[in-house]
Amino acid sequence: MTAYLQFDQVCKFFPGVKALNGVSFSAHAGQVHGLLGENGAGKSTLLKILGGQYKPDGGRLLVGGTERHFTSAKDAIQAGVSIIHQELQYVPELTVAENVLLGRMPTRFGLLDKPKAHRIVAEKLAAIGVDLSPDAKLIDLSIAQRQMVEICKAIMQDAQVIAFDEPTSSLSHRETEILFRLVKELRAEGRTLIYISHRLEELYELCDACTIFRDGRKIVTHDVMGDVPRERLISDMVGRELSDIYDYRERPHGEERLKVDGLNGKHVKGPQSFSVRGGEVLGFFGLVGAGRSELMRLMYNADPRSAGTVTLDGATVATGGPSDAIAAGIVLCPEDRKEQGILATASVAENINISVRRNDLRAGLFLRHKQEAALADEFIARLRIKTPNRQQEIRLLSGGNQQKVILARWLAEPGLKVLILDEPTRGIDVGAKNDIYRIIHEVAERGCCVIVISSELPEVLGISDRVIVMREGEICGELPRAQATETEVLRLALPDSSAPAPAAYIENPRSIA
Amino acid sequence: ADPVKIGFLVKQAEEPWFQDEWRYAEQAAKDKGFTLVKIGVPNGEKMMAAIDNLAAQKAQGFVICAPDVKLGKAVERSAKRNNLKVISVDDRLVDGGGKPIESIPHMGISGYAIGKQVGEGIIAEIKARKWSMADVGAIRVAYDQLPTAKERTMGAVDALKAAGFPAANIIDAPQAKTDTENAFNAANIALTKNAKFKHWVAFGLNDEAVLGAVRAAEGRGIKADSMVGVGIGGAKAAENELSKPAATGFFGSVMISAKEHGYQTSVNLYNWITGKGVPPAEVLTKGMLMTRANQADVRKAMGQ
Amino acid sequence: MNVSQLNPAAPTSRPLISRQWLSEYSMPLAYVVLFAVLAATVENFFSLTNVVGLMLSVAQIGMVACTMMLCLASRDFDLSVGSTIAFAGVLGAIVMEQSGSVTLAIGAGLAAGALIGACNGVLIAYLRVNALIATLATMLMVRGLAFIVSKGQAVGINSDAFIAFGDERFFGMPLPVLVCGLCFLVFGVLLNQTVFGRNTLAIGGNPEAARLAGVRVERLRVWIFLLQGLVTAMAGLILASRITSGQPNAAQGFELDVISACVLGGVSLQGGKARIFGVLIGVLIMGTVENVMNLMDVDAFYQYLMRGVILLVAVLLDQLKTRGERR
Amino acid sequence: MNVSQLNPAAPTSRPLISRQWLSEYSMPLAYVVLFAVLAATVENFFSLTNVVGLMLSVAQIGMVACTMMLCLASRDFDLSVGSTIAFAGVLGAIVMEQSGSVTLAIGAGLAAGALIGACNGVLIAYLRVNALIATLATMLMVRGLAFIVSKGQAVGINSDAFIAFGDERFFGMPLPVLVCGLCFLVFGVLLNQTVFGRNTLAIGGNPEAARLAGVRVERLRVWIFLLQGLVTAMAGLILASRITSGQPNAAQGFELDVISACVLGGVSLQGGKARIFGVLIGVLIMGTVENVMNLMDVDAFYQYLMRGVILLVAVLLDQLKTRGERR
Ligand SMILES: Nc1ncnc2c1ncn2[C@@H]1O[C@H](COP(=O)(O)OP(=O)(O)OP(=O)(O)O)[C@@H](O)[C@H]1O
Ligand SMILES: Nc1ncnc2c1ncn2[C@@H]1O[C@H](COP(=O)(O)OP(=O)(O)OP(=O)(O)O)[C@@H](O)[C@H]1O
Ligand SMILES: O[C@@H]1[C@@H](O)[C@@H](O)CO[C@H]1O
Ligand SMILES: [Mg+2]
Ligand SMILES: [Mg+2]
Repeated sequence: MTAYLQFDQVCKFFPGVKALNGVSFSAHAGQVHGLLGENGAGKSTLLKILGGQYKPDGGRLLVGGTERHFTSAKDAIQAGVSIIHQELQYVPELTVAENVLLGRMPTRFGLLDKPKAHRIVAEKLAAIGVDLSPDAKLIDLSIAQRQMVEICKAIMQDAQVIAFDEPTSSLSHRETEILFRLVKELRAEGRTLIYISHRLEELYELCDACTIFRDGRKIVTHDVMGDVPRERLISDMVGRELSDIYDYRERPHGEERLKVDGLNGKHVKGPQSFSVRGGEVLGFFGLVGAGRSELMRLMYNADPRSAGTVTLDGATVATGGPSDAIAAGIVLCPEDRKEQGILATASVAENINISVRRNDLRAGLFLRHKQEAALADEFIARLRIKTPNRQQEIRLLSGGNQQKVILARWLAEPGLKVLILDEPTRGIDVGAKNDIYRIIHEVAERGCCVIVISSELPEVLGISDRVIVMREGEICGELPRAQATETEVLRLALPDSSAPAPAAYIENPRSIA
Repeated sequence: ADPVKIGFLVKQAEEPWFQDEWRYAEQAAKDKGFTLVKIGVPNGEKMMAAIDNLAAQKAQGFVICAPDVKLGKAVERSAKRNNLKVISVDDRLVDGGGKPIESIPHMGISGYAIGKQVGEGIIAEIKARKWSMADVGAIRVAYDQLPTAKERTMGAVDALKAAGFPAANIIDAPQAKTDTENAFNAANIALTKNAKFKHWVAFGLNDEAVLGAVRAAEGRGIKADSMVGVGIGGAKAAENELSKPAATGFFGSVMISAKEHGYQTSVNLYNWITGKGVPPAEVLTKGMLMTRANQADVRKAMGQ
Repeated sequence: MNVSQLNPAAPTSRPLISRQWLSEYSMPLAYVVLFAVLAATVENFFSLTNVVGLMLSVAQIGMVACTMMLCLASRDFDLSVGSTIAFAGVLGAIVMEQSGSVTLAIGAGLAAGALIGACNGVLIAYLRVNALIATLATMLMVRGLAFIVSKGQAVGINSDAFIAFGDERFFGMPLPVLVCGLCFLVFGVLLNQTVFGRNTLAIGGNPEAARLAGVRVERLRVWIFLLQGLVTAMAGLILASRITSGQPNAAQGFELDVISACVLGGVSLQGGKARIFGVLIGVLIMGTVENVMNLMDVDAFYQYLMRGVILLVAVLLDQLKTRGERR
Repeated sequence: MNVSQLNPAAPTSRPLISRQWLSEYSMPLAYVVLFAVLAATVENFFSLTNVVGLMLSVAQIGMVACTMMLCLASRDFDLSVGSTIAFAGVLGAIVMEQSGSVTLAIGAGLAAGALIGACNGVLIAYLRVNALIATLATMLMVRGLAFIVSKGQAVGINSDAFIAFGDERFFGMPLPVLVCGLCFLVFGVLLNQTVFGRNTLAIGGNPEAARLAGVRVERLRVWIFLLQGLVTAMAGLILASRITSGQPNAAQGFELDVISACVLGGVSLQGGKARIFGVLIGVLIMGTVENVMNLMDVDAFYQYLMRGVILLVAVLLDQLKTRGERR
């Protein structure tokens, strides 16, 4: 095999950050080359250089043996390079077909050939096994579906080099399987594939070789992925040893603190009830669109509810809006950081402090700048958020580091009683995951209720005291930690689980409430 | 025959002057028993739409003060197409070459002549106060993008020059918009630049402009005894000023008769439509200088 | 997980379709109802002369609204259209009077408009000046130029050939109305049926995504502004011929009228959303309100009030409709 | 990788500081340089009377720019300020003349302003009407009201106490300038030192995120508009007292001046960004340009051209500065 894609001493500097500092490696045709590294290690930056979005400050890029100097994304596309970016890049008001064919719409006599566009996109979607109408607008799709559209878009460019930047971070089981099958097909066709992920299992399953980054530098390239022990990968990546990343510890559970009773609203099928005890970590699992986020949003007053009450320590939580929930001590870290989380042009410190400011970081009307700064610095250190300083605009941080900032916002909340985390570790590196799990356990040990929604089954199983499974908009089962095995949970979550599960495992959620 | 309906189109409905004209036209409508349709036409486009609109309402003619005198040809053409009779008021309509349009009878003022009257009034007061012309600065609050504004102020300038006022003492203060605040700011700068003058006079396109200059002068301690501002119009803004208990630098205003313009043009048009007589081709009304001293008399003489 | 969950745009159930249909056609429908009511109640409203007059009165706004729609759809903004109308008219008139050639006059006007538009485009797309400030600056400069070349005076037009341009009628329809109709046709096709239109919506919806997909964002934005300048200049020339003179202070405040018509028609200022049909309705609403108020001899001061109220009512109705669609 | 990168919260390295410093202070610096050059070259520019006159000429714009900054920072827009100035002035003058009480007059004007602002806020925040259309509608309605209550005529003010309000000087500074200064102080503190200011920026940056973080977005937006109405009314009353009459057609086009001053000062129309210092500079630039052109006797028609050019140059300079930060 020859190196089809070659990076040679590539550098990229931003004010205060050396995002890439002399990185060299090569990837071969017919190979899936994994990239690993902590959040902010420079992986996405490398792909942006490959995609013509950034100009490197030094070094060379060779595609198919020729040196390339891309000045725009168009150049890269024309050279047969296509990228699936970490931050999804779609046009919300356009349809699936229009997004997939953006920049390359078929025409007839100078006019758009809509039937043809519809046809070829429908065919492609069907071929890769995605059940989506080409006429749906992106704004009406779930994140996972949008992600699949992005993947379809990249694949339809028929590029020789295809790079995936954390494609599975918002996919659940089923789509992930589709993606894996696709990647393997593309490899068989002899294309050069780059694959970034923080999920080591995926890398082991897919990649033939891998390169590890840390702090903008290449640490090592393993030409044969299969031989490398997991521990070695992790320590190369994060620079320290990690044994059990979930770090689960038994702890006593207190009284029932949070009670959700008959909650109903849009996208939820019928009234839903459950409760959480102090010190308990409750995991929510389900497939994409199972209704977990919607249920939590109802509880948080983020969406109007049609029925139901939420009671915390015996007191009913007011329903005026998220501010009422927060006032009662319930906080929710949303799943979509770009749309619902970050204030893009505000600083890291402001992003951390925004909600805390309500009562903690103020003296009467005024802000307490010193405390704000101290709190921000504390969390930057605790979560190892990589940023030149707390004044950096959050949009300039790497994806995973943005996620950490948003998490810090909620973890810093002082009157915390119920912590709801919706896909908290999306796009976060192994080391940081470990940090976050530790914090989750700390919060629980303080006697708070913690609810974690995750589409990563091992994560749910690894940290939860109890798991609730949702399916098609309703709670369909519940398993205590001891019984929550991968097969049991999946069996509940998948639509065709016709055989009733053993009664001991599944209690009727409504009877718990 | 159909009941008589006539339109009265004015370029700036918000201006008190035109409100007065409309009021007197209404009076005529009541006296003679015809219907009056009042439409503001701030620009050429709106004017064309308004004329079409009148035709749709089956009016037989209209009186117009067009947003620009060079719209004459357009007025003439669309009136003819819609079979409407036209009389122009205030500003005489001209064709593309600048010649008055003969087919449209006119009643109005000559901006230049009114301006001249302003200048003459100022000169008379300078002489009455026995100021030496060399010590007097004159502020022309200018808004030259409006042709009639330019004519008026140039009329005043010519009158001053004719009386031997030193041309170098006339200072332009261009206002960005035609309101008092902009006149204030413009005049303020003119005053700053020419601190050397002992006395000041001011004129502009209307009362509001002169008011701005007077206020700016007051801000520098130049009060009634060393300021002579003469406006044009004589409506509410001037009345407010002239009836203040103490005299201000706003010496007077050349009053023009909205009554004659509003009432007489409407009646003339009505007569023309009903075949009772063809209006005179051109009537130029005169302005009168109204000051604190003769306020009541002038108002009476002007019929207001 | 069932199909309908994975596939939100799959054959949806009945109520959704009618909802979509409603949301698509509610504005035109509302306008038809409004028109019918007015025809029945307002004297002289429903007559050929009045309806033609109404259309004539919005012909200029309509033309420019077509390109403004593209401009807004691509998340831009253009305040300079009023000045461009004035300048193109003045320039056309001057060239007309000097050269005596209608072709030359129209050519000069159009060229000036295209140039102004292209300048806006370059400033905004390549030099990344904020669109509001950039077009405010050109608005001032172009207005200044209009005054300077005309020495502040209206420039009369005597050529009958030129005047015919704004006066001619075919089958009872004045040329400006026909031209305006043509604009709606052309730009409707451009928006909905061409790559140009899709890309415009794409750069409005998410410029970064468009760029990454290989759309030449900067070039496209310049083209949009250039078209806008061109069409605006045409509107200016037509206006000049209708009013038989080039007026340097014509069309002041025109930009806000055009933008309101577009927004009324459902074009989003956040970019990415535009419907040519909506814009047509927006333009017609604006014209109808004005027309009816004049027919009913509403006092000038109350006209301000009414226009405000009607603008509000129109968007509130539109708002109520989309309310249900929000989460 | 050096220490500053590994330890992100550590004191940053030199070049970054100076770049940030530059980007923070380049506008004021540029203005100081401009001022110095003008003082040296333009006769009469650098005199106490002229500088005071300059400040007086921008006092109203300055006051309203303070609240407009908040409005833009929260991703809103307000076109109704010009009309509110006129209405508050007219109303104040009428109440003054009728009741003879200055307190009552000022109270009425301020209350009207607050009400107008609150209406805008409710329309925009709760009824979700597009801010451009909502405030365009109130702009028309309020202007109409100003004409209606005054019957289109200027309302004279004779009360010396009221007039003193716009005329009084302390230490040589006219009251309007002092009030304007106070506004900059108060709103500067509000923006940078209070929860109110931070939340304003937050809803401008991402309204949904702010809501989920517990900001009462709707209420806050209403408050911002209410404040805007209040301050605008105050500007209107001050204007009325300066020109000793309430004029219903005052301050036309004022809204664009105010918004330009803000944008010139680096306030983003996309929301989430505002600097009070920048706004001050923006206001001063606008006033200085006008002042100098008049001092230098620039022809009225060329003034348009110059104003456009200077606006462009100012933002282009600002642009060049941030250029380096891109990519
Ligand atoms: N435009 C930019 N301006 C300033 N700094 C930037 C910019 N883009 C990236 N960086 C910085 O460069 C570094 C590398 O970022 P990059 O996005 O490549 O990380 P990553 O390896 O993809 O991380 P993650 O796993 O979190 O996605 C980070 O410290 C980031 O903050
Ligand atoms: N804005 C919306 N418009 C239409 N349907 C929506 C919207 N938001 C959510 N839904 C639908 O509501 C259902 C529940 O979605 P929800 O996001 O709660 O699922 P989830 O279990 O959190 O899965 P995910 O992993 O996608 O977050 C899905 O069918 C989804 O398509
Ligand atoms: O515009 C002016 C108006 O103000 C009044 O003075 C009469 O003449 C008109 O030309
Ligand atoms: Mg990344
Ligand atoms: Mg979810």
